[in-house]
Amino acid sequence: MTVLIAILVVGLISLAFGALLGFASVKFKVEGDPLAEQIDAILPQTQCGQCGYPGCKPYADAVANGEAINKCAPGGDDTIKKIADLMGVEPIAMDEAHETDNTPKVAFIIEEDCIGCTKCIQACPVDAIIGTTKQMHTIIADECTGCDLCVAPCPVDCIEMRPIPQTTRNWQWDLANIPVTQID
Amino acid sequence: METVIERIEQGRFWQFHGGIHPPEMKFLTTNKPIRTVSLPQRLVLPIQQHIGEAGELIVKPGDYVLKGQPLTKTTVPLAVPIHAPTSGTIASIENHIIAHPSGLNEMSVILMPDGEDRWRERHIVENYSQLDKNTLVEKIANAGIAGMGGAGFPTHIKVNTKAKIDFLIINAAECEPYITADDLLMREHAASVIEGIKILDKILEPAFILIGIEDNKPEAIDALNHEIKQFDKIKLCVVPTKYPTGGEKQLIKILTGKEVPSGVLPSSLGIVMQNVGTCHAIAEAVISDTPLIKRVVTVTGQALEKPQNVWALLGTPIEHLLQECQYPQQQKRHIIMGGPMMGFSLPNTQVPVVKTTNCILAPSEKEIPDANQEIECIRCGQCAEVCPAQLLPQELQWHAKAKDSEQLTKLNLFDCIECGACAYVCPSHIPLVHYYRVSKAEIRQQKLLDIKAEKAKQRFEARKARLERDKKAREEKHKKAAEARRARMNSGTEEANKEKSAVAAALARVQAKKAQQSGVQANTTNDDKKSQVADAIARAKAKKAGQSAPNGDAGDDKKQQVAAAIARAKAKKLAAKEQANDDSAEENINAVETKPTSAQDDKKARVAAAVARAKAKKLAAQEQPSDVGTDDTGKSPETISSTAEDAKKARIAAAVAKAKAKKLAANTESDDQRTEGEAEASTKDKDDVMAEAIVEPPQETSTSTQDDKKARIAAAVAKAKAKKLAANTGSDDQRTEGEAEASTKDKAEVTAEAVVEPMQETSTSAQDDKKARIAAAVAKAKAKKQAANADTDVKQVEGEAKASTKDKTNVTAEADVEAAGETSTSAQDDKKARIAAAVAKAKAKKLAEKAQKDNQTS
Amino acid sequence: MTDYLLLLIGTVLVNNFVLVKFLGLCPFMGVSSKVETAIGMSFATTFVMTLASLLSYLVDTYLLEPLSLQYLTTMTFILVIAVVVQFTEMVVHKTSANLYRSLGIFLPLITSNCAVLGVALLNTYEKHNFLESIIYGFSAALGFSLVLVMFSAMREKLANADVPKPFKGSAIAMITAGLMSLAFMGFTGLVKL
Amino acid sequence: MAYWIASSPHNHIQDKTSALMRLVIYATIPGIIAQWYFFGWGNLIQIGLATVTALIAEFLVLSLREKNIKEQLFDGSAILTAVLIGISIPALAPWWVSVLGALFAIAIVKQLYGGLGHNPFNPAMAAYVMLLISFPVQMTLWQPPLSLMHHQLDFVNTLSVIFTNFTLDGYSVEQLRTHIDGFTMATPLDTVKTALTMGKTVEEAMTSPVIGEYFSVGWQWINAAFLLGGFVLIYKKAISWVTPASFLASIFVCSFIAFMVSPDTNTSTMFHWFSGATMLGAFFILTDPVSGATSVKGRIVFAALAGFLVFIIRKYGGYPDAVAFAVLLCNMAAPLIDQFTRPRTYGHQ
Repeated sequence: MTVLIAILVVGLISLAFGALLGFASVKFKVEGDPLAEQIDAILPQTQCGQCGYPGCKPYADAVANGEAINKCAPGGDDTIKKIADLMGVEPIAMDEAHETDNTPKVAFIIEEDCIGCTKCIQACPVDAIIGTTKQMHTIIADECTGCDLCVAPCPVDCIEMRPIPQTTRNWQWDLANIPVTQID
Repeated sequence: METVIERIEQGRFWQFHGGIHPPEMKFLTTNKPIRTVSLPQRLVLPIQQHIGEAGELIVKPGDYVLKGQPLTKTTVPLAVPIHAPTSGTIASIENHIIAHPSGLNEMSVILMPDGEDRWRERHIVENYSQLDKNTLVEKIANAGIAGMGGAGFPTHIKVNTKAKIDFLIINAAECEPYITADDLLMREHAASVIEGIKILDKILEPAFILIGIEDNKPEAIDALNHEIKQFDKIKLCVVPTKYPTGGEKQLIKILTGKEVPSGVLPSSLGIVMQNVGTCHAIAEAVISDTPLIKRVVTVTGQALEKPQNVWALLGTPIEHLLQECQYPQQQKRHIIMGGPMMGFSLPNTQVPVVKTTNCILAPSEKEIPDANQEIECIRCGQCAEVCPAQLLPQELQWHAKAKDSEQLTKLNLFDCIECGACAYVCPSHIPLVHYYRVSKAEIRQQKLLDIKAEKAKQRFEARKARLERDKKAREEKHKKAAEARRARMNSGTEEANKEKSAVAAALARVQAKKAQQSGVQANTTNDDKKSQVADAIARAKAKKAGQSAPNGDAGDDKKQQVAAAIARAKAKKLAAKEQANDDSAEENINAVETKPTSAQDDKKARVAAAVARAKAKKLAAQEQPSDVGTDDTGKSPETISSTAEDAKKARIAAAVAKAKAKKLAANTESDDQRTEGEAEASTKDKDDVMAEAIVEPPQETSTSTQDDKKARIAAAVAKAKAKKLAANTGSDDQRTEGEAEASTKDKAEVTAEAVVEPMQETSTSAQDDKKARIAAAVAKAKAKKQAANADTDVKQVEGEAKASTKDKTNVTAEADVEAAGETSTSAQDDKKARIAAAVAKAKAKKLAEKAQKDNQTS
Repeated sequence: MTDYLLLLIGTVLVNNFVLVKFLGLCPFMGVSSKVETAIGMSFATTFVMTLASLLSYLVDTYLLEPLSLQYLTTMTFILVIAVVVQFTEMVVHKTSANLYRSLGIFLPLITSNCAVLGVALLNTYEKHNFLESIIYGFSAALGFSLVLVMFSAMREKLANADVPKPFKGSAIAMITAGLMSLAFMGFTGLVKL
Repeated sequence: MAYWIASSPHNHIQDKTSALMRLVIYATIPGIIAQWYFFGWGNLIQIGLATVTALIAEFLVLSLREKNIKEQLFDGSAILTAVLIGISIPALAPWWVSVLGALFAIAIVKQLYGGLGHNPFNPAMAAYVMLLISFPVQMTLWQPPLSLMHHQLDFVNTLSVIFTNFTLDGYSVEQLRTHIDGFTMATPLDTVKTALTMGKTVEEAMTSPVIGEYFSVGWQWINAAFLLGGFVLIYKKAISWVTPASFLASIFVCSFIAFMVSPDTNTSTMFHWFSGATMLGAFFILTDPVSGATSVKGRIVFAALAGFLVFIIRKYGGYPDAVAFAVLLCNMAAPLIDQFTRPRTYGHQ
C-alpha cells in the first residue's frame, strides 16, 4: 500500500515540475548560436584554405561544432589562444601539418613574365589583383592577405611571396636584431 | 580662470603625482657659451624628421644647392619640408641610417658642402605685425619647423588650431639631466625667443602666455625677465625642479591644475604648448627668413674632454660632433642621442643630427654603469609612487611579460609617457619602459591586423556576392536564349529546319570525337571536365605518393594511393553518367549546366588543389629533414632544392592540368557555339569563369574564314605533336618517377604552348596574313626545339651533350627572342613577341632546372 | 535574531562549505580560471542553493514526513535540484549568452554539485525550521561564492607565475586551495553553536 | 668597435632588492635582542636552525630549477623568512619544528609558486599556521620569561631542551613552565583568554604574575623593540608607513569600541598593541610587498582587514594570537583587493 502512495507522490511531484519546466522553456526560448560569428571575427580572413576549409567562415562553423582549433596557419598561436579563451578550452599548440612560418607575406607579380592570363585574378579570394585579359596584372599590396592561392594557377610562375619589409613605422622594439654585440 | 592667474601671480603651483630627482649633471656644460662647429665633410639629411608624412624630393643627385634652399616640397598637410643647411652639391639620395632606436635605414639626401656657405636670396621682414595670420603660418610651414622638444610634431598644424586658446605655454623646463641646450639658448638669444612668442601670440591670440621654467636655471630666468618686462601678457612661472616636469601633461597640470583627458590633444582644453627652441626657430623663420637648418645640441658626458653646447647644422654626423669635443677612441663606445632618461643608444656614429636632436651623451663608465642583472619584481610599489601618469607599473610589467593585451589596455598602458622614472627607481633593475614599448608595438600591430582582416572579410563577401550575381545573370540569359531557340525551331519556317539540321550535325560530330578519343586513352582525352580535374589531382597525388615512397614512410604512401584510386574511380563513374545524357537534344543546355556545376567543381578542385598544395608543402617539409639526414651533405643541397623543386613542380602540374582541363572544356563549347552561330555567343559576359572561352570565340567570329582554317591547322599540329611526344615518353617507362613526371610536364607544357600559339595566331587582325605566317613559323621552330630536347632526354647522352643542350636551350632562348625581335612591326606584334619571350623564358628556366635535375639523377 | 546571525557567520566562515566541509570542489576547481566566470557561477549557485533548500524543506516537511516516506528524501531532493538547475540554465541562457558559454558544462553540473545536495540534506539532518533552512542555504552559497571569487582572482595571477612545469595549472590550484583551507582553520571556535 | 645597446632609461639608482631585504633583516635585530634578553637563547637557536634549513632548501630548489644560484641564494629573502619563523615559534619548541617550518616555507610556499615575487602567501606565516595546526602541543609550549622561572636556563640547557626535550638535569619543558605556586604559565594573551572564558573579569586576569606591572613581562618590550625597528624601516623608506599605520589603527579602533562596550570582558587597546606578535606583524610581515596589495589604497584596505581579523579571532576565535591567520586570510584576499583599488590614472575620471 505504502509503495503505491510513494509512487503516486513521486509521480505527482515530477508531473508538477514537468509542467513548470515546459512553461519556462517556452517563455525563455533562445535562437541562433552567436559563437560561429564570434569565431569568424577572430580568424584573419585570408580565406587561404590551408585549414582544409574553403574559407574562414566554413572553418569557423566547423570549429563552433567541434573541429580542432589549431588549424589556422596564418593566424598562428595567438588566434588559437583567442579561440581557446572564447570557447573556454585549453589552448593547444599549432597543428604541425599546417605549420607554416606565418611571417606576413605579400604576393608580387614579376611584370616581365606576366602574360595577362587572368588565372590569378579568379583565384584571389579578396580581388587584390588588378588587370584584365592580355593586359599587365599587378597586386594591390595592402589588400593582399598573403594567402598564396594565386601562386599555383599562374602558368608562367611569375608570382612570388615576399615578406613585408621592416620600416621604422612597423619596427617592434626588439633590440636584439641590431647587428651590434651587447656587452654585459 | 581667475583663480589660475591669481595662484600663478602668487607663485603657488599645482603638483603632479610622483616624479624623481636624478643627479642633474648640468654643470658639465652650463658655464660655456654655445660654440659654432666647423663644416663636416658630408651632411646626411633624412627626408622625414618629424611626425607625419615625408615631403616630396625636388632635387636630384648632382644638383648644386644654395644654403637654405628647400630640398623637398610638401603636398600633404602633415608634411614638413627640409632645407639645405649649407651650399654644396648633392652627392646622392639613398637609404642611410637615421636617428631611430631601430638602427634601420631611410631615404636621405647626402649633401657635400663646398665650403662657400652661399645663401639663397632672402627677403628680411622688418615689421611682421602687418603680416596676417595665414602668411605667418605659411612662412612657418615653409621654413620646415617641427617641434624641437623631442616629439617633432609639425608646428604649423599645432599653431593653426581653430579652438579658442586660453593658455599658450612655453616649455622651458628642460628637466632631463645633462641637457642645457634650451638653457643656453635662452641666455644668449632671449630676445629672439620672446619675438617668437610674440609671433605665436599674434597667430593664436591666447588669453595668457605662461613660460614654465625650472628653478635650476637662474641666469636664463634673469635673461627672460629682462626681455618680458614691457610685455605684461607673458608670465614667467618658476617651478620646482623635478623630473619629468618637462612632460607636456605634467607641465599643464603644474601651471593650470587641469588634466589633459586621455587620448585627447591639449588644444581641446584651450592650451597649446611650444618648446623654447621652436619659438627661436619661428622668430628666425619669420623675421630673417632662415629656415630650420641648424640647432643647439648639447654634446656632453664625462667621457668627453671638452663637453659643450654647439650650433650643429642639421645632418651633421655624430662622428663630427664627437671629434669636435675630443671623444677618446675607446674600445667600448657608449653613445646616447637625447638625455639619459629618454634618449636611445646609437648603433654607430654615422647617425645624423635631426630637428629633434637636443643632446648627444657620451657617458663614462662610472657615470652610467652597464645594466646589471634583472631579477623578479617583488611588487614593492616604488615605481607606482614615482609614476607621473599614476599608473601601476608593477601590474603592467606582470601582464606585459604575459603578453595579455586585454589587461594592459584595461590598466591604461597607452597613458604611459615612457619617461623612465619607474625603471629608474626599480630595485630589481627591470627594464620596465622596454617591456611597455614592446607591448605597445604589439598591440598597435594587432589592431592593424584586425583592421586588415576586417577589410579582407568585406572584400571576400563582396566578391562572393558579385559571383552570385553573375551566375544568376548568366542563367537567365541562357534560359532566354534557349526559349528563343526552341520557339524558332518549332515555328516550321525554312531557316528553322536548316538550324535543326545544323544542330544534328554538331551532335554527330561531338559523338564521333568522343568515341575516337575514349578509344585511345581512357582518362586523358575524356572531354568531360569534372572527371578531368579529378584525374589531374589523382595523378598529382599518385605521383607525389610515388615520390615520397622511396624516402617517405610507407603508411603515408599507401593512404595516397588509396585516395588516388578513389578519385580515379569517381572520375570514371562521372564520365559514364555524362555519356548517358550526351546524345539528348538538350546537350548544349547540359553544357550550360555543366558550366555552372563545373564552376562549383572548379571551386572544389581549387580547394582540393589548395589542400594538395598544403600537403605538398608539408611533404616537401617532411622530405627536407629526411634528406638532410642523408650522409653526403654535398649532394643534399641539390636534393633539397630538387625536392622543393618537385613540390613546386607538383603544384604547377596540378594547376596547369586544371588550366588545360578548362581549355579543353572551352573548345567543346566553342564548337557548339559555332554551330549555333548566334550573336549570343559574342555577347557572353566578359568575366565569365572560363576566361579562355571568351578569348577564343570573339576573335574567331571576327576573323575571316581563312584565318579560321589556319587556326585549326595550328591546333591540329599542336595536338599531333602532343600525341607523338606522349607516345615516345611512354616508351622509356623504366625511367625513375621523377623522369616520367618531368616528361608529362613537358607534354602539358607543349599543349600549353599550343594553347598560347593558336590564341596568338587567331588574335591577329584579318589584314595581317604575313604576321600570322611568321608566328606559325615561330611556333614550328619552338616545337622542333621541344622535340630535340625530348630526344636528348631519351638518349641520356653524358656530360657535353647536356652542356650542349644547356647551350642549345640558351641559344634557342635567344633565337626565340631574336625571332620575336625581327617580326616586331606593329604594336600588337610587339605585345605578342613579349608574350612569346615570356613563355620561352619560363620554359627555358624550367628546362634548365630539368636538365640540372637530369645530371644528378644520372 | 542573533542566533540567525551566528548561523550565517558560522556557515560562511567557520564551517565554510568548500574549505572546511570540502563540498562543491569540482566547480570550485573548474570555473575559477577567470574572475568574471567565477562571479557568474557564484550568482547561479547562490540562486540554486537558496531555492533548492527552500523547496526541499517544503517537500520534506509537507509531503514526505506526513506520509512517512523519509527513505525517499535523497531522490526527491535530487529531483528538486535538477528542476531548479534546469530553470536557472534557461534563465542564464536567455539573459547573458556569453556568461552561459563561459560557464559551459559547469552550469548543468550544478545539479551534481555536492554542496547543493549537501545543504538540502543537512537542513533535514539538523532539523532546521523554515527560516533557518533558507538562511543556511543562502549562507552556504555565500561562503562558496566568497571563496570561489577570491580563489579565481588568485588563479588569474598564478596563471602567469613561473610555476615549475609539472605543477602548472590545476596542481598549483590544488595546493593554493590547501593553503586557503589552512588559513580558514583560524576561524575554528569563532561561533559556539 | 662594439656599441653598447640598451633601452632607456640608462642611469639608475644604485639600491637593489637584496639590499632592501638585508635592511629589513637588520631592523629585526632590536627585537631579537629584546627576545634574547627576556627569554634567553631559545629563539636565537631556533633562528639559526631555520636559517640553515632555509638556505639548504633554497639551494636545492634553485639548482633543481637551474636558476642563477649565486644571484638568488643570498638575496636575503630566504634568510628573512627563516628569521621571521625563528622569532615567531616558541623558544623551547623541538628542533624539528623550525626545520620543518623553514622547509615548508621555502620549498612549498615560496619556490613552488615560482620563487621570489610569485608567492601569493607570506612564507613565514604559512609555515607558522601549518606548524600550529599540525603540532598543536609543541607549538603552545610557550617559555615564560626567565625572571619568572625558578630553573636557570643557560645556553647549554636550552640547547639540550630543544634537542632532547629535557634539560641537563632532567627537567621537562612542562616542569620548566610551572610557576613556583604550581600553575603553568602561558603567554599573557593566553592567560587573559582562559581567564575570560572562565568568567573572570579582566582585572582579575591582569593580576596573574605573567602580566607584570604594565601589560606583560617581556612581551611588551619585545613589541616595543620591533616598533623601534619598524620606525627605522619607515625612515629608510624600505617599507611604506601606510600598512603598519592602518593595521594598528584598525586594531586600536576595534579594541577601543569593544572596551567601551564592556570594559570587563575586553582588554585595553594598548594591551592588544603590545602583546603577542602585533608589532612584528605590523612592520615585518604585513609589509611583505610580494604577498600584500600593491597600490596605496589597496594597502590601507589590506591592513585594516588584517587588523579587524586579528581582533575578531583574538576575542571570539579559538587561537590566542591570530596574527598569522589574519595575514594568510588577507594574502588570499590581496589579488581581489588589488582589482578593486586601482588608482585613478592621469586623464581618466
